[in-house]
Formats: sequence, C-alpha cells, structure tokens
Amino acid sequence: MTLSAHDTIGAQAREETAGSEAARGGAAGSETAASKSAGSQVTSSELLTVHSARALAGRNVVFAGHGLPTLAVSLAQHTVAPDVEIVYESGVTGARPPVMPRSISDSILVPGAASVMPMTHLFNYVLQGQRIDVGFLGAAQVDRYGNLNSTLIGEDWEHPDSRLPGSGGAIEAMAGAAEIFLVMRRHTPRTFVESLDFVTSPGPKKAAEAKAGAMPAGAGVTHVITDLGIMTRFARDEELTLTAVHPGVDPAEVVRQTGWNLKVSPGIETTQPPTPSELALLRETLDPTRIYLR
Amino acid sequence: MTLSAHDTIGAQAREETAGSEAARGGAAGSETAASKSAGSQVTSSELLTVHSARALAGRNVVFAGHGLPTLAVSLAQHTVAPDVEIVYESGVTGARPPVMPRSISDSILVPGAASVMPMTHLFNYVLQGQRIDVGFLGAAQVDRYGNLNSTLIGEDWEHPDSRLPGSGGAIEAMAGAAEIFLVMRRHTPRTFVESLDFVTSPGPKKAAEAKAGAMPAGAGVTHVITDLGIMTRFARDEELTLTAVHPGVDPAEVVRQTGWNLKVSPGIETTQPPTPSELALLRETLDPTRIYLR
Amino acid sequence: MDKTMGLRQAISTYLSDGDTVALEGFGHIVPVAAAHEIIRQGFTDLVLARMSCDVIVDQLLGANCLKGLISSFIANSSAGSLHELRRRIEKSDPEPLWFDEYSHGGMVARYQAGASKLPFQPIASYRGSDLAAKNPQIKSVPDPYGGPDIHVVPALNPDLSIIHAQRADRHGNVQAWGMLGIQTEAAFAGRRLIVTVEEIVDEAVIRSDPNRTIVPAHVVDAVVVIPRGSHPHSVQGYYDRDDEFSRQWSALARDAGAVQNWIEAHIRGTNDHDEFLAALGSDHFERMAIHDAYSTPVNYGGRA
Amino acid sequence: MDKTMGLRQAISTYLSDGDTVALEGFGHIVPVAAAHEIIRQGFTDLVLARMSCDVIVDQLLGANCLKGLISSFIANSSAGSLHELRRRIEKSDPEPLWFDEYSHGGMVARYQAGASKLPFQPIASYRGSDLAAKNPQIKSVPDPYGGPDIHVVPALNPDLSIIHAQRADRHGNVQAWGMLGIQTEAAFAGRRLIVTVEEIVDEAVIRSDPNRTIVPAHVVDAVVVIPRGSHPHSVQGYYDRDDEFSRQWSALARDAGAVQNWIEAHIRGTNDHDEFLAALGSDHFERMAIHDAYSTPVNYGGRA
Repeated sequence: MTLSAHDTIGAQAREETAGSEAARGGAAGSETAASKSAGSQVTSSELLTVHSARALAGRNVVFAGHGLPTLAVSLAQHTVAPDVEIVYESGVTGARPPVMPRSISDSILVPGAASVMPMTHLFNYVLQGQRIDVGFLGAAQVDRYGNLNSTLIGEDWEHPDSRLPGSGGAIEAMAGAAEIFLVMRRHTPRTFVESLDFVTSPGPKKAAEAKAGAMPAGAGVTHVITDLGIMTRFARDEELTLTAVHPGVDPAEVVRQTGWNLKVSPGIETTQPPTPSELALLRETLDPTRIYLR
Repeated sequence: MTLSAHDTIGAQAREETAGSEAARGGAAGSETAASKSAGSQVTSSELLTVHSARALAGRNVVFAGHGLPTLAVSLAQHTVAPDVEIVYESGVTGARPPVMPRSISDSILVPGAASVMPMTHLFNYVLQGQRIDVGFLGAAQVDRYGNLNSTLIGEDWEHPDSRLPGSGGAIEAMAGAAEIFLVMRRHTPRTFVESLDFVTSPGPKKAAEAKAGAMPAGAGVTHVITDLGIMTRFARDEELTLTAVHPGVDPAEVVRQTGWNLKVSPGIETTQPPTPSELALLRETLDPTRIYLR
Repeated sequence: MDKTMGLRQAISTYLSDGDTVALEGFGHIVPVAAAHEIIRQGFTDLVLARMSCDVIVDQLLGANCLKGLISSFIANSSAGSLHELRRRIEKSDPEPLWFDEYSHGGMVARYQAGASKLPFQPIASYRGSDLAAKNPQIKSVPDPYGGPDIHVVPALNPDLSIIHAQRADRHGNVQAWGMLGIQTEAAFAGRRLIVTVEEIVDEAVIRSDPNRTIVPAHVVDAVVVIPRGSHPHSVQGYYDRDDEFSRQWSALARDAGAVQNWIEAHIRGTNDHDEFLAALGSDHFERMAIHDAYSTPVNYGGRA
Repeated sequence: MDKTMGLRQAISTYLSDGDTVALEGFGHIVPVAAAHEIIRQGFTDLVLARMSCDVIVDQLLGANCLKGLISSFIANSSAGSLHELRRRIEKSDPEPLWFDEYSHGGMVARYQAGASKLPFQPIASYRGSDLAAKNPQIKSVPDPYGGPDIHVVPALNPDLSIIHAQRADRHGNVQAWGMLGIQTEAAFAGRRLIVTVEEIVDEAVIRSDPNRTIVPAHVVDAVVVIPRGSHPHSVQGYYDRDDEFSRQWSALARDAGAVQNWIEAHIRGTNDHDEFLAALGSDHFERMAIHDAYSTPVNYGGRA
C-alpha cells in the first residue's frame, strides 16, 4: 500500500470538508490578525476554541465533532461548564480519550467512554429526540439567518463546481438541537453569503417558509464564532448581528468581509483575549502535542 | 409476603390466558380420549407436543412461547429439524436453558443463549421483518379461517363477560410469520366457533377484507393441533380442513365439537401415535421432571 | 453531576397526580419498589403505561392510584389472571378504568415514536384486527410510494418513565443485561426519568464496557439504589424470580378485600422497600439465589 | 448450521451484477476486504449504499463496479476529498453517477424501514432543506394526529448487505463492540447477508455474553473469517486505523491514472486479502498495534 504521493491535503481540502461528519470545526490554524495585533502568540485555533468554550456556560449536552469543538468542550469542562457532556455522531457519549481523537469515528473515543449507542439511538432518540443543548457545526457557506450549506458550490446542482461532503448529520443537528454554534475559521464574503448555493441545513425561519414537514425543535444558529469576531441571533426571524470583535479588529472590516449588509450591535464589544489559564489548560493539559493547536 | 391462599389457579385460569405472552400453548394436560382408547399412558401434552414437533420438519426459525411450543421445538431439534432456531418474544434466540423455562420472560433463557435482542429489534426486525418461518400461537377462540381471539369473551367489548390477556405479540406473529401453528388443548364448540367475539389476530382473508393497512406477510394459520386431531389450510381463502384424527377419535365427533360445519378431508388419516423414541426423548431428556408433561 | 437520590424523594420530586407514568420491564428488571413507593405516597389519577402487566398493576389499581391503563397484555404472565384489573374492566368494580389497548408491536412503536419525537410510527400488523377498530387512536396514512395505506400509532411520551437496571454510576449511565424489553425507548420517551438500580458502581466499571450502557447519563433525572427492587421479578445475575408469589397473587386477588389487606400490611404498613423486604423474612430469598456465570471479557484496547 | 465460507465463494454466491449492495461501518469495522473482492471479481452496475463514504467508494468507482451511490456523506472522513467520486459528480468523468442523497438521519431511517419491512419511515428534520427539494424520493404524509405533514423516506432493502465484525460463531451469531453504526439495521434490511469477521470463536464464547450479539444467526447467509478485513479502518480491540493511508489516498486520487494503477497493483494484482496484506510489508501493522483494555465481566447467573 505504498503511495508515492505524500499527504498534500492542505487548508483547501479541509475547508471543503468543513461541516463534514456533521459537525467539524476547523482544525488547522495560524496566527490571526487579531492575535498578531494583540501581540500575543495566540493562534486562530486557540482563539476560536476559547470563545467556543466560553459560550458553553450553562449548557449540559453538546453534540460536537473532533478537533476544535472537542477541545472547546474539554476546556469548558475545566472552566465554565464542569458537567457538560459531549455526544459524538458515532454514538459515543462521555468520551475521555487519552489523546485527541483524529475524527468522530476514531476508536480512541471508545475505551473509557460512558456509552456507545447504535446509530439508531443517536439519530432517533438523541438528535431527533431533542436531547442536545448545543450542536457545533461547520459549513462552507452561511447566510444572514444562519442557514448552512455543506453540499456544493455552484449553480448547477447536478454538476456543481465543487462537490462538498453533504449533510452527514448536520441537518439532524440543526433540526434537533436547542441551538447551534457555528465555527468558521475564515470570515470572508465567499463563506458569509447573501444567498446559499444550496440550503443543506435550514434554520427555523427558512423551515417555516416551507410547506411540509415537522418544524425544527430549536433556535438554529445562535452563535457564529470566526477569526474576526462573534455574531449572535436569538429569535426565529432575527438576523445574525455582530456583537463582538476580537481585539484589533475593526467592525467595518467584518462588515466588508460579509456578503450581506451585516448588522452591527450598537453595544458592540471587544472580546476578552484568552486568559493565561485558558491557554495553559489548552497547551499543557488538553492538547500538549498540539494536534489541533497548530 | 405470606399469602394465606394457596395456588388455586387451575385449568380455567390457564385457559383464559391461552395466547398469553403472545404464543403460549397449553401446559397442563391429562390423558386424552385418544390416548386412553389407544390404551397407552400418553398424555394430552405429550400428544400435542409430538405432533407439533413433527410439523416443524423443514422449518428453520420458530417463534414460540414456553411450555408445549418450547418442548416441541426441542423435540424437533432432536428429530425432524436439527437446525431449527427458537426465538422468544422476550428477544432471546438460540436459548439452551438447563431446565424448562417457566415463561417466555424467565431469566433462565438467557445464560448460554445465542442472542438477546431489545424488543425494538424483536418486533420491528424479526416479526414485522418477516424473519419467522413458524409462529406458535394459542387462542381462546378460532374460526374457520384461522382468525384468532385472545382478547375477550362476550358481546359488549367495553364490559366483556371475561376479559382475556389481549394480543401481546400475537397480532405481530400472525402478520409477520410465514405460517402459524395453533395449539388448542381442548377442541370444543366454545373454542372452535362460527364467529369470534373479537378478532384479535386476523388471518390474511380477514385482513384482505379490511380497507386499510399493510397485508400480512404470511399464510396465517396453516396447522391446528388439538386433542382430537389436526386441521390444515394453505391458501388465503381456504377453510380449515380436518386432515387427521388421533387414534380412536371419530371424525364425526370432531365435527360435533366444532362450532361450524367443519370440512373433513376425503383422504383423512389417523395420526401416528408418539413413538417410543419420541416419548423417551420428551420424558427422559427434555422434561425429566415433568414440568410440562403433567 | 451526582444524580443519586432516595426513592421517596425521587418519586415525590418527579411524579404528580394525574401524570402518565411508564413502568417498564418485561418480567425482568421491573421497577417494583418504585411502584410500591407510588402507593405509599398515595398518588391518584395516574395513567399507567406498561406493555406487559403483572402484580404491580393489580396493586396500583387496588390502591386507587390509577384512572387509566395503556397496555398490550393484561394477564399475570404465566401465573393466571390479574383479578383486580378484571373487576375494573368486566364490572367497573369499584369504578370504570380507561383502557387504551394495543398489541406489543403497537406499544413498541408508540414508545419508539415518543423517544424519537415523531408524531407517530407506522405499523404493518393491524389490518383486519378489531383492536384497530376499537381504538380510535390507531389510524392510517397513505403510502406515498404506492402501497396500500398503512396503520400508524401515536407517540407515547410519559410524563415520567421509571425503569430498573442492574447498575449505574452516580451520574446516571445505566447498564443492564439479560432481557432488556422496551426500557431504552421508555427512558428516552419520558419527559422525566427515574432509574432504580441494584447497585451504584464506580464509573470505572461502567466505562470499562461502554457498549453495555442502555441509557446515557444525560437522559436521567434521578438514580436510586434499591437492592431487590425488582422482586418478585428477576434481575439477571442478582436474583431469580419468585413465581410462587406471582401465582399466589392471582389466587389472592380474586378477593377484593384480600387485595386491600395485602396493600395495607405490605405497602402502607411499611416505611420503605427495606421494611417491605424485612417483613418477608430473612430466609425468603434463599430460593431466589442464583449461581454465577460470567461473560467472557472483550478487549476495548486503544491506541498503543 | 455451519455458514462459514471463503470470501471468494461468498461474494460470487450472493452478489450479482446490477445489485444494490450495502457496505456499512462508520469508520470502524468496515468490510474493506469484501469491497476489494467485489473489485477482483469484476462486478458491474452495482448501486452502493454506504452512509459515510471512504476510500473503498473511490476504489469501487475507479474499478468501474458502480453505476450508482446511495449516501449521506461523501468525503474521506477527516482526511479530505474522495476525488474519484468528485470527478464522477462534478464532471461526469469518466461517466455520470446516479447519486441518491440523504442525510445521515435519512439513511438511518431508510435502513430502519427496510429492516422493519415498512414502506417508509417518518423523519422530522427535512423541512426547508434543499435536500428534500432535490430528491423526489423524499416525500411527506399527513399527520392524522393533527400536526403538520411530516417527511418520510422510503425503505432501503439492499439485495446484499455486507458488514464486518470482531467475531462470530460458525452458525452466524455475530458480536461487535465499539462504534456500531447502522450495521444491525443494514443486516436485517438486506435480502442476503454476508458477515466478515476478524475471527470465528467457539459458540461458548458467544453464548457467555448473548447481549453482545448484534445480529442473530438466522439473518446471516455466510460467515467469512478475514483477519484485518477492515484495514485501513480500525477494529476495536484488534487493530488501530491507518490514517496515513487514508490521507495518502486523498492525495493519490487527485490523479485518475494513479487510482487505476493502485487498483491494478493492490487489488487486481493480488489473489486475495492475504496477498493484499502481505504486499504491505510485514512491519506495516506495527503502528496499528493496540494495548489491551478488557471489559469487566458481568454475571449472567441462572437458577441455582
């Protein structure tokens, strides 16, 4: 099984699989403009992980993919949400892997886990069964109402320019979880778009406009965490609003990097940088070999 | 938990629960007219067990209750159907209990069994999933097309004269199994009736007359084994036909003991009495303490 | 989060008069102690969901806890009739009972829809049955793929579900083996969930075999340790069933007065399950003893 | 009944050109060796059902075995894209692929309906999704209990299902642990079923832990022992995943010619899975070694 080619999958391929296995956040990262301007060595992955973890305060059951969401939940367990339980799409709950998992179906998640459910239970009873407080999702495109595309890029559905991984369990996470946290490593007009090429996972506003089907149980996307800042929305018909920017980021730049006329909160705040103790936990305890904190 | 009353449940209460736990055949027995006239010591339970076992030739997967059907399957494994597998309503397959189980939910069925399925798998995937070749059922009443009543006796459904156990899984066994063997310990006009007080488990002819619903997968009741003889039917619209009587039983007596004008096969036969080796297996190997062979 | 709690507190916290309560367990790991505590606390107007009835149904009826029953089998397993229940249905004695009847397959489908938060579940077995004719809640929908209409049964979402199991950790990760019935679905279908267990074990025991977990912690509201909590039903690997009691019950319950006397003496006359067990006598469980038969361990080995 | 059989015979006996074949396993216990044998035997016009795609989908496509795909996730797990698959969908290169697309929840529901011999299964998550708009097989039915119409997906009943597991006995009682995916439902949904396993064990091992059985013998047509039959995917307790290969595949498969060369060298150029493994080198599996971590045995004790 010798391959002459080496692993050449870079950021592009990873981007293409954002949203893959239903719930991946980005894994790779680099120093951000924000962290650079703050003069620290905080990477983009660290920044997104810390803000994702903080947003988990008060939540109990989280559906998440490997990588950044896993790290965020671990950090939350050590800080703002000590009892939070993580549920993986592969049916594993309460995993305590000795090393970071390489995917949501990594067998390393199983030894020492609290339960491994068959997929019928995970999809029917846990996701559709509305047992999830927060689902982490990624996507190739998001629009102003938090509808997500992880299926394709292009106008011809039958012959897209780029065929992406598809839903996986993203549709079920969006429909069943009380709220969705969207993690987008790169905030650009190509990812924050006026109109999705394909609505894979509709939020409740889009769902309400459809004619048939059960309404989603939850609020859809409530938090979008990017390399530039944080957007939130709470009510069904509400648009995403920029409520915080990372230190050194101009809100006007975020608006420019957004494909629609992004609302900016009049009380917009600057995010609190990762604290030394958060960074120490991430770097020394949770991911000491920096598998995800590249 | 001292009770002053002793176990006074006799044949009547047992009769009332025929069909109980979906698939019970009678357990208690006594010398039959047939066995008496044959001058042997063969009990009714032994007679019914032997003929049930013989009818299992060529079958692979049997859904059965404890008692007589369990014994019949065991006997068949030792004689005509060495590979036959028994499936219990409690989800147990391939049980090899060291002693006879006391009910289909007796924990003694579990140690050494091949599998224990959750009830969703048993009812959805095995019964509704059409994986059963033969289901054994009992009933309080049967009609000429093999429709069964195990719900109530009386005309007022809301206030019946006698309220029986109800379906249990009998409806699913009838609808999903390729064929049903009905074991009736007492062949009388009260149990073989012109018209059921309540159609609990309809055969395919009755089902076809209904307006909605999926059609049963199987043929319904194909064999009825009683203390007087054996009735069979094969096609959907066919009535039960008396095809064999036990030694010493007059076919006319069977007709008299039947609440409809029972068809008698022109080629009616006399059943072969239990052989010494069948009886030896039952008495010495399968039920040496005579729990069911009373 | 530590969810362990005493039985009295768990029942008083999570049950209210008028609730629909599911007590599931198919002749094995049945929450009997919890049913008795419901009687002790005098709850009324409950609707009981229980696929396969047994002595606790007669007892809850005798204690006047129930206004309704959702079930698919109403005899006392192989031990005979449940006479308190028959009096209610056949003679409305002492008063009528609302009885919502299905087959086992129908109950399985109802719990499954409830656990899945679906409005209904299709079922293929009801065509031509008077059960469907009698129960207006059994309906049908068209098959958009061209087949005949198919029956459906509505979701069952009890206000409270109670199950019994061999063991759990303090967080509520529940493990059971032997016959598992519909317990996982009943657990997920419940708006609230109490799990009674034979023992609380260290979470390392649970986590050494995560595939054995039938209900994960996040579904559980309270974990209650109640040894012999399923008696007279069996618990695989812990104790055998008490068939003698079940048979005696079917005889005793022919007399409505005897049912009342039994409830007064054994349930209302005892403070809790320990007292209930103590009154049975110290040698009562000798004939329910079991031998040991351990599973072959499997290797969950991870990255070297 | 002894159902053990060689892989070559099992595939040639139970598979035909044009069949719909399900190969399930969610990044763990995946029937890779069986997929390779399908390539060796040169089957064509198959429709592959596989919830979560991986390298074997690219390989079956490259070998021209498939005319269609039924799936809900078409990337190479976390390793990148499946470029053979993308060429087929994006550019119809070398020819179009019929792609019947669902979400994971939809695939679960389809297998469940298939296993249950129901025409369809309701699903609550499709309202407003373009997936439902794009796929005419996703339909809806009225809710007779008064709610909004609800989506349904049709039953999936593969002509042949193939799963991989840790162990089975010769009769076909199959045991697996770790992540179990949709294997039980795929097994019951299949009109025929082949199970490949790491090892055949004495039935006493299986019967010491009957709750561990995921598929009972009567559902199985053939049991095939194929050690390392899931490589490059993991088998809990037996060997780890080979992420390096999966990542290398996503790089290699950018070149259609490289895919052809790989198939010629590694699949068509080997007679069977043993030869395939031998060609990897004797030290290939050292980095897939695992440590041991055994489950705590449970007591199945019976009547004393």
